[in-house]
Amino acid sequence: MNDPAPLRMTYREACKQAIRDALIRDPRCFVMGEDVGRYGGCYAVTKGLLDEFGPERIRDTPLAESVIAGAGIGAAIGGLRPIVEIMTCNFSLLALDQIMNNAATIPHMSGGQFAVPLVIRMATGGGRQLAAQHSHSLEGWYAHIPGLTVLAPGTVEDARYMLAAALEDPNPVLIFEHIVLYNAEGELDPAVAAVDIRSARVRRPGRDVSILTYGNSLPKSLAAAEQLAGEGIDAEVVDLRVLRPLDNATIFASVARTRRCIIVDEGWKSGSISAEISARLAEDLFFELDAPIRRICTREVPIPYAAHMEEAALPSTAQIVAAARELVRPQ
Amino acid sequence: MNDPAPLRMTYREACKQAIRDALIRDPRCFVMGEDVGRYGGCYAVTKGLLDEFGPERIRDTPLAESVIAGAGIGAAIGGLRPIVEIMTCNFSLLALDQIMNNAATIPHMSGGQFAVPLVIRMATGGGRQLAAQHSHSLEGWYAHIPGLTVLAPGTVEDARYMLAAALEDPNPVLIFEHIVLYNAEGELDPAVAAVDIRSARVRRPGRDVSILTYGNSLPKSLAAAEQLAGEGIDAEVVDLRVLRPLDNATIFASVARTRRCIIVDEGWKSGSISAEISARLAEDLFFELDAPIRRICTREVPIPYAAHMEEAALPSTAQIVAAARELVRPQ
Amino acid sequence: MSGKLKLDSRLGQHLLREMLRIRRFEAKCVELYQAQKIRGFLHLYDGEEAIAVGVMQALEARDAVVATYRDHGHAIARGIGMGPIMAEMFGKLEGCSRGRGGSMHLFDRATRLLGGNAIVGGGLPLAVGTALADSQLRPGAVTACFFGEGAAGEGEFHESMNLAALWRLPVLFVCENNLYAMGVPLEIAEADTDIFHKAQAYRMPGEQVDGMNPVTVEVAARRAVESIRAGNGPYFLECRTYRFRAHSMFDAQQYRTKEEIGRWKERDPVARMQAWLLESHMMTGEELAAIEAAIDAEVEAAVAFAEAGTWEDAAELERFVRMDEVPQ
Amino acid sequence: MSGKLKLDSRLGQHLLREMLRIRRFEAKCVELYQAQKIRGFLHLYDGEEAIAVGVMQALEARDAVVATYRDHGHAIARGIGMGPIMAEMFGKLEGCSRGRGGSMHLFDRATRLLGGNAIVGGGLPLAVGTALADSQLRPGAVTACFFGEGAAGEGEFHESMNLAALWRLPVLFVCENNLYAMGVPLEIAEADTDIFHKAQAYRMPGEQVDGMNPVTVEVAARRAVESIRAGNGPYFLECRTYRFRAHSMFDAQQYRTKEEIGRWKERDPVARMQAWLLESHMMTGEELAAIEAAIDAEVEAAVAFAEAGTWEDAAELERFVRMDEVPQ
Ligand SMILES: Cc1ncc(C[n+]2csc(CCOP(=O)(O)OP(=O)(O)O)c2C)c(N)n1
Ligand SMILES: Cc1ncc(C[n+]2csc(CCOP(=O)(O)OP(=O)(O)O)c2C)c(N)n1
Ligand SMILES: [Mg+2]
Ligand SMILES: [Mg+2]
Repeated sequence: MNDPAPLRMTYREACKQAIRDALIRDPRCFVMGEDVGRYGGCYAVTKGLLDEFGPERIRDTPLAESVIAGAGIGAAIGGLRPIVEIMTCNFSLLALDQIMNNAATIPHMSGGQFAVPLVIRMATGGGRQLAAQHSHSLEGWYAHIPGLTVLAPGTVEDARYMLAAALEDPNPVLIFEHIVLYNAEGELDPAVAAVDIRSARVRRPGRDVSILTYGNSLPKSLAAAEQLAGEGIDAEVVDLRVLRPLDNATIFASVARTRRCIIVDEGWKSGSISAEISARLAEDLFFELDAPIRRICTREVPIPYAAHMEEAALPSTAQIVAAARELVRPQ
Repeated sequence: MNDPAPLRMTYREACKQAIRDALIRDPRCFVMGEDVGRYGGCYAVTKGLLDEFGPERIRDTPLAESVIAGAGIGAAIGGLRPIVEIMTCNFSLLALDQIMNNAATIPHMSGGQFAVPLVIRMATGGGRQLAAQHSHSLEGWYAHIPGLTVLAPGTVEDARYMLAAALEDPNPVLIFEHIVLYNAEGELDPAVAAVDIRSARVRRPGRDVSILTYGNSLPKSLAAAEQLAGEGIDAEVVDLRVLRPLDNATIFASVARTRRCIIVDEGWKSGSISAEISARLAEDLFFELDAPIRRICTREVPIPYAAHMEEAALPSTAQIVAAARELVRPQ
Repeated sequence: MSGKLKLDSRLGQHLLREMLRIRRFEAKCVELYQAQKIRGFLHLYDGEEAIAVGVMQALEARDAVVATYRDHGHAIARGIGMGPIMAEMFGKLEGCSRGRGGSMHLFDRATRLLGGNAIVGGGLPLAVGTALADSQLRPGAVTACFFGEGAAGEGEFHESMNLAALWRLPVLFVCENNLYAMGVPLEIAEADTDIFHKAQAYRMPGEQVDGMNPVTVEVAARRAVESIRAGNGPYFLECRTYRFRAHSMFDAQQYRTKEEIGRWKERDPVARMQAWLLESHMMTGEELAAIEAAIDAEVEAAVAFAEAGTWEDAAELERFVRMDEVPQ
Repeated sequence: MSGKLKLDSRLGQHLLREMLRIRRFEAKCVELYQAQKIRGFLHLYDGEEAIAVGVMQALEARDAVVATYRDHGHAIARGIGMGPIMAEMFGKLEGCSRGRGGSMHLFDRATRLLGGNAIVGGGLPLAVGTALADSQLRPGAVTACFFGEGAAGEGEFHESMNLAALWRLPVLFVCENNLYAMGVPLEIAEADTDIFHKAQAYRMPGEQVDGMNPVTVEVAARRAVESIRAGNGPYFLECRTYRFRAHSMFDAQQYRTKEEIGRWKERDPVARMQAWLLESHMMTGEELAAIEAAIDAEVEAAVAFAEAGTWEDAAELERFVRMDEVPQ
């Protein structure tokens, strides 16, 4: 076909289309979670799917995160391909026993007899004034757990195509969708019909400093790069995309080229995914670095409700710009 | 008194004495958990305390980690000083919602109206062939959570005195006792009757390389240092003790002096507390470092049952020695 | 005064006034949400006022209250000023949680309101704990724990019920059964839709009452509290009710019909109480007008208080993440 | 054949043989534990054999089994060879879990043994999930989920019961109520000590049976499985039983009396079945001797198999932490 016009859609719509595709393509696929059906999903991602696919494949569950995750694990072991939705990662703490002690453990502990081809989607992040119990960013924290694949779509394209790749993965996959991105619009290249879930991606090439990031910090980082360009600082923005396993090759290649690195991450700073990346660089790229590694993370507090306080807690474009200046033009 | 002979006891006995002291000193103190009473604790730490203090103060609970932790939080808010025992950190995943969303959050979210002076003790670590669901080391992972104090006693002295300090802390404190250390014996200096829970401690001073560690990796590191001394490498061993908040001052001072650093940690490597420490050094001590930072952590797998496989998964003295040689005498 | 209750004009007007205070306060909140003065989630208690008002009637100052994210009614009925509550929703420093909690997290040490908890079921273990502390430090004090029927699906609900029953702790469990958990109707969420039956599974006394009538609720709550204070352990109240509006602010409500909503609105606790008081001559039109005027003034004053409030200094962001001492 | 069961000498001897296989196998395990061939935790099924044996009688190859850390009996009764089980406890590559799981984590894909799960209550959600998959992919297949009465305290138990009941999933919940959770007697752990009552809270059929009699268990299990296969949803069996030994290997057992243990030992399912078969002439002394000899040989062969087994190459440590494909 002679290339059609690029398709514009929201991140939310992309998530929904991805689910629709999966349900159409694979009869073993079904969606299970709280309010995925009648309500259409707490962030309206699954709206309309109940009417289209019926209650056997769009399953509203009771409020019971542990059995929702656990039943997903059992169903995956039993031969289905569950797409489990835990409304937000804040509630996923109630399912952590199942995720760590069963999903991530059974394949190895059983000597490879059983795989857990399960996908769990959760909303993540702050920025909507939902306060401390609804604003966690736990994706980096989950990336600590061996056996899991952890994805953080930061673009409409990844929101649209990561799910299919996740369903191909024989391992349990967690997909963290950022609540602020749901309304973001983006273009889909009609020439692209799939994405991998192995690699990080350079979203903006640059020479002076590498900004490693993901999720809702990606747009902030790209905005910072634009601003820096005006000041003659050429920043490279790398979208991590896959938080476990991390794509060392792409990360190292970028930092080896720019010799300077800023990591931007919406998790709490101590023990963040940024810490892990920084540690890997300090281990393996030590002699290539010209400057200290900077981490820009969420302040180490429960996210407050008040707008100005929440803003003060989350990573900002201004912080990224300031850090880049400091690294590239040290006084 | 003219200094009496040092007192020898096991880490287990020290934990018990600490609890006895607390119960005697403060009527608001009580112990709550699974099998803390009749059974005497799954690792025999509370043996005999039920007879001595009675069922009101040594409370056997049903198997229900979430309400055990949550009731501890409520009791602390209500004015008591609970010492909650979650048998092992492996089961604490079932209590994570209460720990993160309530204990760590309520003081800040309520604008400082309510504190949660709660202590939660848990056993942690591998080395006893208990397999994947009983061998996690999650203390470093918990150290990610703002609002918590996270302690990892690695000596009999800390096992004996950290609890009292923890009970003085107005914040929720998690104490991780290593299952392999329970039988370890050590001497108590009669001149010491208390320890702080703010600082890391240099357990062995040295000039050539800093080994930062805690818990059951401390004896391994000290053994490595002894061996290295025989080879003319003078290693400094720093016992982190407190995983949150980390004592940057002591850590930085040591590494600034030796200019070389190995971090030994029984957590899974990616996203470990070692990563956080390495990141802090890469941020703030970048120009003082003469060599890449090395992390020796647990291999990223569910811990297997077979002895040789478990041994292969956990940090070893040999690995520490090898890393030190490589850093101090690079080829 | 187990069960018996003298429903005179004083009590009648008081119950109406308290419910109306919540109703008018929340009506104003909707305006202010549209004006973007209030942000985040906003869960209205519209239609359920009789429960908080009725239960609080049975509580004393020494008692504690644990609520959910749908907590305006509980905070107001518990006696926290509308000013600090509204200021909280504005995110102002003068708010009852310093502007850090917002609508879902109203806290007040003075009245022992231990917060709106936004984790479904997350407040129950907490309530068991405060009751445990009270049983030793404040004999006779009760912790009233409010939650929706959706919480009955969570494991934390069952762990809490069992422990409270085993240890005979002074907890009043109040299930606000409004038949829906967001868009999930009770029938598809619970194998047994009579939530109070679950109390039996723990040998806990429990009953189901009309949550649309503050008098019925008060009578049941007094009976329950009396039993708890007498040392008989926890008590379970299932209050059948209905929320008149969306779950939070945005919600197409495709999961229920206009007819169903209409049927329930005929049982509006505020309208019915008001009509009944007028018809039975326990309240004159003048008295009603006076009550409404006073409430409108109170709401306006609350808004003015919130507007006049200040913003917490962002430099204080990390304050209280670690406490320096335990507040006494 | 609902309820009715022809207890002839064939069946009687079979039940005895199966229980005896478990009993003798575990007796050997104790020796080997003392010899440090087996390490870690070792939870014996001694005294509870009638349950696994009785329930497995009602299961078919297509069915799935979820067990706990106390899983030797289930693995043996399910038909996994003693060799791979013993090799697993030795930590050998030839073990049924490659030596990675040990005593607590016996897995076997061929017989759909989905593992001993060492998180109390952790296996129940899993069983709900396999039942959900089976209801679509293997109509008529049942998942038998075994757990101790201690699991009833965990929230996961309740979430699983409710979902299985709501969705009418083919799960046979088998509660092995041996009256103690480690050192915690049932009375101080559950407000209602009749665990099968909890099934009622989810409108799930449930009954309490003598877990010391394999025939009673088999009859009840067949009735339950028949009901489940007929599409009536989950079924709950509470089997009253007793563990004759320590919780794991080390345990002073101060939480119970010698007398109590003695009283229960009089109901030893193995001894009673054996005596009854002999007395009722359904088994001769020669037959018994033959059975015992065969079992002893089987156990010895298993030990030899385990001894002859190899150690997994430590270079394989990370193998299967991420799977390359889904085993078919
Ligand atoms: C553990 C958890 N799961 C899911 C949510 C999202 N959520 C918020 S309110 C709600 C519905 C709760 O219904 P119910 O308990 O009946 O209370 P109601 O809103 O009807 O008053 C849900 C699912 C949550 N906050 N916490
Ligand atoms: C979630 C969790 N909590 C605690 C433990 C520790 N533990 C192992 S077995 C056990 C007792 C379980 O009792 P029960 O369920 O009755 O089974 P039984 O051992 O009597 O067969 C406990 C508390 C655990 N493994 N998992
Ligand atoms: Mg509801
Ligand atoms: Mg038991």
